[in-house]
Amino acid sequence: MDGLTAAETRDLEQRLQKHQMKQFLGLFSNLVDHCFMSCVDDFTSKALSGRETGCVSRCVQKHMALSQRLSERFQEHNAQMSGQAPPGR
Amino acid sequence: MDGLTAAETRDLEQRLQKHQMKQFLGLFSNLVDHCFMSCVDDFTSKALSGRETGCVSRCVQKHMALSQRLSERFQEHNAQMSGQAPPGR
Amino acid sequence: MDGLTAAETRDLEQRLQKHQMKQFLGLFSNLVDHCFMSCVDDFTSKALSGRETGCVSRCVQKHMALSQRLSERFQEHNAQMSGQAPPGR
Amino acid sequence: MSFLGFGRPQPTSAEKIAAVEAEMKLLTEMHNRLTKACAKKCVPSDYREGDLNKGESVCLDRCAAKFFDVHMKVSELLQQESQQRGPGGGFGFGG
Amino acid sequence: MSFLGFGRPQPTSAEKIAAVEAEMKLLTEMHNRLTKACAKKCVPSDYREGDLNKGESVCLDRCAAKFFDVHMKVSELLQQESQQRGPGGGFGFGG
Amino acid sequence: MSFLGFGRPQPTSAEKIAAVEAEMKLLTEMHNRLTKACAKKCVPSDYREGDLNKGESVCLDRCAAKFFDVHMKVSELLQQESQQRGPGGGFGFGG
Repeated sequence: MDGLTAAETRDLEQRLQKHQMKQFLGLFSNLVDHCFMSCVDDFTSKALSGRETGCVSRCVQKHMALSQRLSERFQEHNAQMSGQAPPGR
Repeated sequence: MDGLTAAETRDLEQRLQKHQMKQFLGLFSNLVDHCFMSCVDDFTSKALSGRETGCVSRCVQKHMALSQRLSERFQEHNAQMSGQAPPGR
Repeated sequence: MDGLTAAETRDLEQRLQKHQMKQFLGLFSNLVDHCFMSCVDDFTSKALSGRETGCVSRCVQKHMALSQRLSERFQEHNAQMSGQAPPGR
Repeated sequence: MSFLGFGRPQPTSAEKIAAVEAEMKLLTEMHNRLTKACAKKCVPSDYREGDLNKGESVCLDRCAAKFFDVHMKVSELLQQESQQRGPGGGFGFGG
Repeated sequence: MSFLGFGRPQPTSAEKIAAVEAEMKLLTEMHNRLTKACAKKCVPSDYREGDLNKGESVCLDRCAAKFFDVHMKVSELLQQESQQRGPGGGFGFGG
Repeated sequence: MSFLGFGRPQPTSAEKIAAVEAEMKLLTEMHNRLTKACAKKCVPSDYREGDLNKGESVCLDRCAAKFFDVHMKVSELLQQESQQRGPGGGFGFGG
């Protein structure tokens, strides 16, 4: 960014990094909760069944793909928006 | 408030303003999410249908009225509470 | 903790206390919301019915027991984990 | 901060500001939860009309009253419980 | 901060940093809400397959487009409403 | 901060405090999520009785064990995936 000193740029980078870390942890937690709620339903045993383990794997795999695809749409949308007037903020 | 210097009052006002901004953005996000989940169900097209658009309008309108009404009840409740001993805090 | 001055230790304690307060308020709010949504369904009157009041009491009681039990499992898990390599962080 | 240190009879300005801010946060948070709960209880999510009808309005008023009562009730129950079990027992995060 | 105080033509560095941070938070928050909403709308939660199939992919694209439209629409409606009612009326926390 | 700059062998006090605080937050957050998930899975919400019965207690224990396993499993899967795709690919907020 223009007009920031080296120290300010470092400060900004650290804040964004901290923000990304938090964001990643939040997505991780949401994924665990969602895949747990969707896949685990058998409480006759303490260990995950084969079916549950497989479901969790597919759940994670599908959410990675989904997240990737929606990120692309989101970026296209933002690129389009920044060419126009900012949307109602 | 009593006993605050001008600078402190300004600081307080800025904090409350920042808080209100955050609060407004949070309500806005919740409203978008709720009206989207309630009204949009047809993914055979990219554009909102007339039915969906109408539903979103009515959803927003109803939530404004609802929020207004509950704010009145909430304020009455708080006024009543501050006349008594504080409720179990 | 090792190597902290008295002032730093006090600072840490204050932060943890603030964190615990926030945590307690969050659990309290969740409990109110959950027991309200689970127990209150009759809007023909302004006052809680006997059935609703009883349900709220049992809801709170059960969640205290549940929270206690899961805390024990959680602590056992953490104790076990800290004996091993840290789990994928 | 208190120069002669006479037992700190007054909160400092910073403490007053923090208290006002905390109060504000508690109130808005409760207001948001009230709105969410009573919208779910009283307003169907098909949005066939944009105005609150009479039935919905009355339901919202009663819902608010009951929400405040449950708030109070849960608060009392937790206080009783914590007196019986003592600190560290029961509800909360067993650190 | 501006030494000669000529009407503050430029934001300070601290303000620029705060603005970038706030923008970043708004964007990630919206991204998370989009993902949550469209996963619910388009992907069944039984996870019988790990890949996105064609139908799900198309649904996600359309869902994203509609989510952005609803965002814009709600934003416009709130602006209209606030102009009609004036500040203090309607939506929001009535202090 | 380290005066002679010998490769910073020790974290500073501020870093230690931040680390303890972050650890505490992670743990309480996980505890809250565990409680929410297992309450939903094991305890019916009609509250006909206030005590945990035997079936519910056993269910909670097993639910906790499975929750920790899913946590670990998802963590492993994300690590594998990020090694395959490299940084920037896949999961997460694409800037």
